[in-house]
Amino acid sequence: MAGFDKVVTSYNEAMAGLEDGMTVIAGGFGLCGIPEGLIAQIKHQGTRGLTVVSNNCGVDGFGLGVLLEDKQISKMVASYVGENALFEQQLLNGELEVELTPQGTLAEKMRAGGAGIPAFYTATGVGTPVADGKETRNINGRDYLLEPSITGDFAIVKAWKADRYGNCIYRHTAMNFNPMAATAGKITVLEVEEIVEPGELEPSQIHTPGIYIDRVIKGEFEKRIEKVTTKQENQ
Amino acid sequence: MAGFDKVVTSYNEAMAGLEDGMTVIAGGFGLCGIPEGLIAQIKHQGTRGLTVVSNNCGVDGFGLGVLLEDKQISKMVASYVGENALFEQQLLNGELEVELTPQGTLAEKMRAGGAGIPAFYTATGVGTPVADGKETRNINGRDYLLEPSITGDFAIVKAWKADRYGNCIYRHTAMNFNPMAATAGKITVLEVEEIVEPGELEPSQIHTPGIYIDRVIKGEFEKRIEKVTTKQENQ
Amino acid sequence: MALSREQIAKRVAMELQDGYYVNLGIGIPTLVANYIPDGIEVILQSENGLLGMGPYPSADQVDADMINAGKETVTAATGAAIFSSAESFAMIRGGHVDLTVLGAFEVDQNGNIASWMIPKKLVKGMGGAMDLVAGAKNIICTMTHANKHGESKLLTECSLPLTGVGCINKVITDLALLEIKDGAFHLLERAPGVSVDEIIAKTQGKLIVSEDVPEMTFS
Amino acid sequence: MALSREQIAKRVAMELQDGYYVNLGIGIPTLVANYIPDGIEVILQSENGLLGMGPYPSADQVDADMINAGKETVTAATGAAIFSSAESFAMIRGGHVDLTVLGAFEVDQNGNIASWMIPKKLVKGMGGAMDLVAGAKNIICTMTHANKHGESKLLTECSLPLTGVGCINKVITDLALLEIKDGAFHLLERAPGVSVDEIIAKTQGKLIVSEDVPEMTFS
Repeated sequence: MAGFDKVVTSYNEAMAGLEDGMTVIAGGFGLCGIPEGLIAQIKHQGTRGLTVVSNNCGVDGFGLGVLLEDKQISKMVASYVGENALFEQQLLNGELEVELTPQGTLAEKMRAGGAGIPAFYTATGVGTPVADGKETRNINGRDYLLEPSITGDFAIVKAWKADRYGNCIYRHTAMNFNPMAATAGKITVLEVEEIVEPGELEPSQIHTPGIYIDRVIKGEFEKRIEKVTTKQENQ
Repeated sequence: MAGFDKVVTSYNEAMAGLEDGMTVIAGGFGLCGIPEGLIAQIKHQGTRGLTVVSNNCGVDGFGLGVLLEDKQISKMVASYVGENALFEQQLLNGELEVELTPQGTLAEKMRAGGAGIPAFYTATGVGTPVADGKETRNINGRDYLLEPSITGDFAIVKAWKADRYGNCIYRHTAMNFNPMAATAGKITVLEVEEIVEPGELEPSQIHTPGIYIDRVIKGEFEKRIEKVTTKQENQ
Repeated sequence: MALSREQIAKRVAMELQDGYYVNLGIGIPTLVANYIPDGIEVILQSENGLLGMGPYPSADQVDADMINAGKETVTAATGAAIFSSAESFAMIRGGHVDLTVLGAFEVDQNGNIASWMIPKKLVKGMGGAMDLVAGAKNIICTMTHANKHGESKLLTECSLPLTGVGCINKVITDLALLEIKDGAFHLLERAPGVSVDEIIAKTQGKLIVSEDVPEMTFS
Repeated sequence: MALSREQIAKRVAMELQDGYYVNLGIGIPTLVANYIPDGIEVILQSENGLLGMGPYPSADQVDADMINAGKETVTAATGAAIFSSAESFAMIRGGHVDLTVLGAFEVDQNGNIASWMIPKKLVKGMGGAMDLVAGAKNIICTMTHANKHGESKLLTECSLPLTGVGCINKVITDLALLEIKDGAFHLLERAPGVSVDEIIAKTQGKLIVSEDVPEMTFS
């Protein structure tokens, strides 16, 4: 069964092969559903000059934000990069390049990358700064932008439960960008809360089939919350 | 709750509004996961001049094949149309037009149609008769075809269980083309084996969210099998 | 008198129809959920992957894995569905959401909207706003009619970089409800106690005013 | 002697490697599943939406909702995943399947394949074959070396409409195992008892033959 036992037991193994200048696609939305241990490992390894593709860049001191501390990210592709003073500072200093991409376009670019679709048309961004330098084409009377897909050298993904084949499920809205990120890495590393036996996950309820996954590691998660909002406070 | 009670109790209501010359997208793969009662209703209504988009066209006397009996289909978009003598005959007579589409391209065209993507590039079919009349474009050193998306006036879909919101799950490989078909109809009608109470389906295990579904009807299914293969016969 | 944020939200809520799937943006639009009229049911879509957003949780229900697009902790309503960001924007881009409510810096008489970028200020990103305005069938923009210097935000032509082109149908401000069509703002309702003259004075874009502009009612 | 269908399948199976995700086409390729070498594990993908195809069911396990791409009733192996056709072809098109085995009418020295359409005969459709050949990293084509009239099916240039361009790496016929590269068939192995001369005679395309061509072994 060696061929399909994708479980690794150390973070060094999990991120082996990550080199300076590579592109890393990361799942997560804000701090929700992020591969905390894999991010910490990238910080630990000290890999530099990374292009990171993720909806957000974490916050100061948590999530992808920690990779800013030692200036490991040279380019960020994201839809929203607020809540991060260090990001702001490095951007203004010219130490960090940012490519802002509409959220739905970003999700679809990752999916397309994983699905072997090199480019697709979308109405999102027509007539806006997002259209600069892109082909605009009229199809059936409406204008659309041509958007190229995204793939990464690595994808880092957080799921709830996985088996050793890499089949996995996500928990609640911690799914977000993770399923697309999982498909778009040359090497996809999955960090999970729990490793289960093959067969425990119902086949038609698996969110990401193991074929996309190269390595699986069990992590411990802090699961920090950006905005705790409760009934008492708000209603 | 009227606004979200999508359950109808008669097949007349289920297919109300279907008119001659419309495009109908149908889920299913061969005879597996087909909306049997909705197909029977189209036959019963006698609607003609239909363009039907589905991976296959059933077999003689079952599945979409029954719509051939009274020549209700004028054009079929499919990837494989074997196992159907009547189909063959009408095609040779010029009574039926067929647009053969690679299976993966067909699935993606339906998904794109539902997802507001008017066209995408794929390597499938480059250099083959499928490329005739289509734009071929080199992207990053490889040739790709531009494929337009597909939408239908109606989509007819078969699921296992649904709630009155139209949230549904499919059973085993009866999923096949149904999830994409569900997204691509102006009116999408879902025929299911069982209607369950809202909340019975775990939110993150729903295959097709109800937003895509307009009407839900409980059906009775024969579930004919094309090729019964068993261990005894084959091993 | 100019409407409060809550009153704007309340007026927006009256635009909801039974059976609508609705996406509510951050800020005033979020408040709309508190004023859904009796007797109708709407389902709230949150673009991070939740259809059927419920109320905020009680303190002991708070779950880091259950948030909305504003990154607030929320609950899932009965009958909710949860899915990926790609699926979520397939819904949005594909026109399956019936109504989107969002804020803006500026709108113009051609339905253009600017809501994400002020040059020389730090750009935080457009999030899902460009996808929402490109995909929604029906968009209501909520905003103050003028900025704090009294300058109109309803313009002949947006001055800021756009979020979307020709996509806004309706604007509900602290002063008025306006429809955008045929290259003009059409004044349909005014806030209680606000004069037509004040609205004319604070609208830079082309404004069509009928003879009798009713005051808003809230029920 | 020319290989039987089972022997072709057996030789193909020796190309499998531990940890491969494999898509097996209809016909001879399907038989490959019966000869997976001991000590290795492969996972079979069926393009109707099944990763981890198991053996045929016993009579009482037969389930109309559990079929493969050949529309045969099958089972799901432990650790299987089931998904939509769009997801299935995302895997295929995206190059995530390690090996595809399929039949053909013709292949040529440039790796082109014709497998779905014979002009003047009724066209039944390409099914998933075009997607499979465009997406797979690694494709083995199984076929008889010549047709029943003795005419070669390994050609300079395919005469039938193509399924895919420049995509076939390896051909395993009833007579030989050949690699396609640099615009030629390279004869790597011959079937036991089949002479190099017979293979040369039955190969119309450019054929590179090394000094010593070993006979196939099956273990």
